[in-house]
Amino acid sequence: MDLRLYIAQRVSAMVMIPLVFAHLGVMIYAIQGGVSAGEILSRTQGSVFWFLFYGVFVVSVSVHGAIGLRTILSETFRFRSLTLDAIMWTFGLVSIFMGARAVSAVTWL
Amino acid sequence: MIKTHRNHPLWYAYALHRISGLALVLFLPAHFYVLSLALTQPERLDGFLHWTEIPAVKFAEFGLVFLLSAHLLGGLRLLALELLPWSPKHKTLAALAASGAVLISGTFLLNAV
Amino acid sequence: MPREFVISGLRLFWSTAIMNEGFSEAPQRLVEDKKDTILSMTNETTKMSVKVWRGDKSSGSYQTFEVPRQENQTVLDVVTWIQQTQDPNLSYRFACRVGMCGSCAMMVNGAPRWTCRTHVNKVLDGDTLEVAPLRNLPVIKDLVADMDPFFDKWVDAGGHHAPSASRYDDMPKISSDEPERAEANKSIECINCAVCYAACDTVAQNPDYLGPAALQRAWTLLNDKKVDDHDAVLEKVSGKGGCHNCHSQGSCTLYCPNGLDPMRAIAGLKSATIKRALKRGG
Amino acid sequence: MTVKAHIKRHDTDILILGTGGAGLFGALHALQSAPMHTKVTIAVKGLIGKCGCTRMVQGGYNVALGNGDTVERHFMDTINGGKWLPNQDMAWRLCTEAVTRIHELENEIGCYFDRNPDGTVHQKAFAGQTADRTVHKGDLTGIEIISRLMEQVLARPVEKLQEHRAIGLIPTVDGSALSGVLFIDMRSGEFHFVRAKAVLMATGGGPTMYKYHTPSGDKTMDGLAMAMRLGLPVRDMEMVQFHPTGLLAGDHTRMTGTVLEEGLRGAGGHLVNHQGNRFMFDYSDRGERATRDVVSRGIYAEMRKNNDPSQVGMFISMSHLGPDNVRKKFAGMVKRCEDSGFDLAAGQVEVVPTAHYFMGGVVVDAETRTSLEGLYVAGEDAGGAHGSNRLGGNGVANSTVFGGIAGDNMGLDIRKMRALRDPDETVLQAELDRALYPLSKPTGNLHQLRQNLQEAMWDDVGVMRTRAGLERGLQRIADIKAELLETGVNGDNLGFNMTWHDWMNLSSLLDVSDVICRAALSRENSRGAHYREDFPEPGSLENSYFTVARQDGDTVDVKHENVEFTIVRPGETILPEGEPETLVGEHA
Ligand SMILES: Cc1cc2nc3c(=O)[nH]c(=O)nc-3n(C[C@H](O)[C@H](O)[C@H](O)COP(=O)(O)OP(=O)(O)OC[C@H]3O[C@@H](n4cnc5c(N)ncnc54)[C@H](O)[C@@H]3O)c2cc1C
Ligand code: HEM
Ligand code: SF4
Ligand code: F3S
Ligand code: FES
Repeated sequence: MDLRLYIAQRVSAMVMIPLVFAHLGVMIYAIQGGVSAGEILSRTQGSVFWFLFYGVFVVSVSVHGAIGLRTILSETFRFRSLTLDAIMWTFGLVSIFMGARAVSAVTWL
Repeated sequence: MIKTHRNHPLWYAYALHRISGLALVLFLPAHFYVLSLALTQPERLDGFLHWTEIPAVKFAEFGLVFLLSAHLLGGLRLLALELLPWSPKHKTLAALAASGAVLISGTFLLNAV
Repeated sequence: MPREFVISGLRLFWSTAIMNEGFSEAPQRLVEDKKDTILSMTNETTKMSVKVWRGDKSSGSYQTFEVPRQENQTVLDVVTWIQQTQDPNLSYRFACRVGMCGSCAMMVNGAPRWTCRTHVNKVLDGDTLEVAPLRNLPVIKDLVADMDPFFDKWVDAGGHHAPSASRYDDMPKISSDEPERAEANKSIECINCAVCYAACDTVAQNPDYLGPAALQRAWTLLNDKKVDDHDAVLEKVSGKGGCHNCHSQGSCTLYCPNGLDPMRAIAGLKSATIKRALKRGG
Repeated sequence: MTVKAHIKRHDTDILILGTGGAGLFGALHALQSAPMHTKVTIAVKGLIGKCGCTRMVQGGYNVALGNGDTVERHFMDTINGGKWLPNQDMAWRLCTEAVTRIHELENEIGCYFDRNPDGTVHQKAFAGQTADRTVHKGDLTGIEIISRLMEQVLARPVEKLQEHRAIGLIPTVDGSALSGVLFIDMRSGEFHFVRAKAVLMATGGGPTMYKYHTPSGDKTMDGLAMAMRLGLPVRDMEMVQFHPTGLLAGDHTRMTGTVLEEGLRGAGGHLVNHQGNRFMFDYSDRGERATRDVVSRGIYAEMRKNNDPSQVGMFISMSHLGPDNVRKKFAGMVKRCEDSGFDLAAGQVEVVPTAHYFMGGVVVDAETRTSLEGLYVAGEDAGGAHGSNRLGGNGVANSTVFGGIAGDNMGLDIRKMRALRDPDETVLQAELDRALYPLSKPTGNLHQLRQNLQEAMWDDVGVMRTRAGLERGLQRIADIKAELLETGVNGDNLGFNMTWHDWMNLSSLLDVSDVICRAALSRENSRGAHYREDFPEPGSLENSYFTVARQDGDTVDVKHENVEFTIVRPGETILPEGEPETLVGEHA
């Protein structure tokens, strides 16, 4: 890992700190209440706040997770560097794409 | 006596951080997939949410929450350790913040289960 | 059951958070505690069974020797006794015999140690001792490791002073108490024994990783007022094998026989590189 | 068993043996002064910078840096300390060049020496000095010096032959010049001949033939033994410096003999005998604070008085200074003792005089040149700079100063040396045969032989000497030599075969021990480190002489040469009139 990846991973981690706290809070609240799809959606749909919240979350977690995955594959599973970059990018992009779909599903009107 | 150089807290913290990170990464696509069902097939999402009432699934879910908070706290610890200037005062503050966070979220979690 | 799980998890994080606070001292304390209990152990057995790694680059296995216990006996003495009286073909390396040259490090019961100053009492497990060549380095023969990769990385990490003054200039006035100098002094007494290098799993997993000792040397240069080009120091440790690969495993600090704290030095490099990058960017 | 020995051959321009202060400075300076594209090769018995004694320097580095101290004062201390035997030109060169060298170490090599609060360099006084002169980095000065030098050398384009042991200096056929050096690549056991235009021998002496000794395990006088085989003159061979306080921890541990620092006595540590009584005031007004030679003799004499064989050494006791205080002030020493099971801070540690430094060495001039073209000698291998006694702090100054000078000169001299010189193949073969010899003999207990030598030297050629003892020592050495020639080594695997090297180590030590003994017999007075109980007087200073030994085949011839007082004569000084005798107040 070099400086660029390191910074990207740490910055995305820092961005996620409040997001994860909030996310955990929401989950605990939701689990205690026993949620249905309708309930989730009624809270989130059409909300610019939740759109931005989850949008930023998806981008950060994709960047962060992709770099993290790269590290683990390289160190623990000894992948070579070309494969590594390919997997990192693929994972990151797929994750952003899937995440975007999820966000739009949850927050779009 | 375990014959290894790894037998100390910092190494275990590292291992836990790595395992939790990996688990989260693997879980992420599944999580996104389930949520995007809301767009296409809301009834299947509902079905899924019912499914989560099953104890085994609930336990797995709990595991994820645990891993996420573990990873979060490990990450906080690392960020503090690496990036904060280390006058002893700062270090104490960082440690307090991290352990405060452990307490708060721990309480929440215990309530949740 | 989940509750217990959470509580033990919390304990773990509590303990590491505490380590955060005094992480330069805490691992040392761990070593000290261990020693106290072990030194008080009485010396009842008269023999111990010593498993010694025999082999070369390609293959090898452990061979067991019965070695008499002595009152003041270091692991180096054990190995020496075997070579002098049991098997003249046993190979190992040492020079100073007092912990100054860093030539004699080996894996002792699974952990890297300087052997000339490791008292047998401190590491004996029941009555067995297992001695192997230092980890993470190629083996030359038996207990002798090839230290070249360690020193190649020392050079790659930029680990030497680039002169900014000459022998005809005055010596710079730098008080030993200046904060930067004090910081450099904390890490400067490294004897390049590669114990930390052997302890680190990142070194094991990532062949490019420069490792704790080399990075720590870069940290001392960064804190050295005599060094003109601090950017160059940071540049050297920001590449593929640089400081950003360290995962703060802390084994380096725990095992450094001189009580140095490479983990802390590397953390210092990480934050310094970020600060520099931010300055550049902004 | 016959071993078919093949010799790998290769060439270089400048070849350096050893990586202590002398060898590493030799390499750096050679690179600076030699023409572009000169090939510099450095060969060493261990790993670069990780063997030898420069690393083990604790106290520090003597250099006059003002504040009343002058090069002249440093020079006078060196001459007085050496009891008028030093080669004055060398001593002068040492004192003047040390000033440049310490600046080079700080500014170019990157060392940092301890400072005063105002940022100026901190200096302290070792025993025998008349000014606060010793520059240091805590009590690990050697680690700072050698680590910084090592990394400079590693970063440069130098050919590195690590774990290559020099076993023979090979001259040309006519014997007028050096052709190259024969090595054993210790890792593989192969022979390796390297031709060079200029060779620096910096293998660092090291009197490890004594039962108690401080130098590192790789030092076994190989350099001097090789030089003597070539018939080069060696001087002051009787001059072995003992450090008074070596750790005594038993025969079975390599820790025995290692040094407990001088500062302990300086700070007020007591030496006590097994009855718990202080004894040093019986031997000197200055008690424990007397100079090394005096304290060593005091301890030795006290040891002799004690007939209890289970109780060998004397004790150093620090606890009256307050254990916590001691723990703080001498943290490194306390920890080292603790590692080997002793409590220095609160208890007592058994000590014994231990062979520390070898003043004798190859005869060179102040430019490090020898009588053989192409061979340069610097550091502890070279004789002359210290005369009969080395001041604490002058050792590392000596090796770094003259190593650098050798490098400068080799770089310049090779411009005149157009071609490499061919070796005398018969000498090459003879050296090879010497090394292979033990492989053809039945194996035996080498370790015991080494112990026998160490006992013999300690008993008969040690701290105090007599004619009868020296003659007995000579006989014991000859007997051990004969036994060694009947003791072989298993040569099935020559790769990293330490026992084979132990044989060669012992062989070098025996050759040099023999000459030490002969030189000691020939000096019938007591000067500096050499003390003859049968001739306790120092002899006339005006007619000071030094011993020069020359080996010719199996015979050794020891002659006396008069010291040339080229700078100052006994009874005179070069300090300006009215200068105080000493600038050092008696330390509390
Ligand atoms: C414990 C201790 C403390 C000391 N403290 C001080 C002090 O405070 N102040 C001071 O001024 N002096 C001190 N000295 C003395 C000082 O260390 C030495 O005089 C000086 O360092 C010698 O330097 P050198 O380069 O000549 O030899 P060394 O540094 O000993 O280097 C010799 C080198 O030659 C190599 N070598 C040996 N044989 C061969 C061979 N056959 N082939 C190839 N290579 C070989 C060795 O492996 C080593 O690399 C101390 C010495 C000791 C032992
Ligand atoms: C606030 C939340 C988070 C913080 C503070 C955080 C922090 C960190 C930090 C500091 C690292 C670097 C560890 C190292 O180099 O040793 C890291 C690694 C990693 N993170 Fe996170 N992270 C967070 C959330 C996540 C999430 C949600 C995921 C899941 C996708 C994730 C996956 C990973 C992975 C896979 C690694 C690599 C692990 C390793 O190198 O051992 N992280 N995290
Ligand atoms: S940091 Fe410590 S363990 Fe690592 S090489 Fe230096 S002295 Fe050895
Ligand atoms: S053990 Fe290795 S991972 Fe970092 S903290 Fe030390 S270098
Ligand atoms: S032999 Fe030098 S550190 Fe152990």
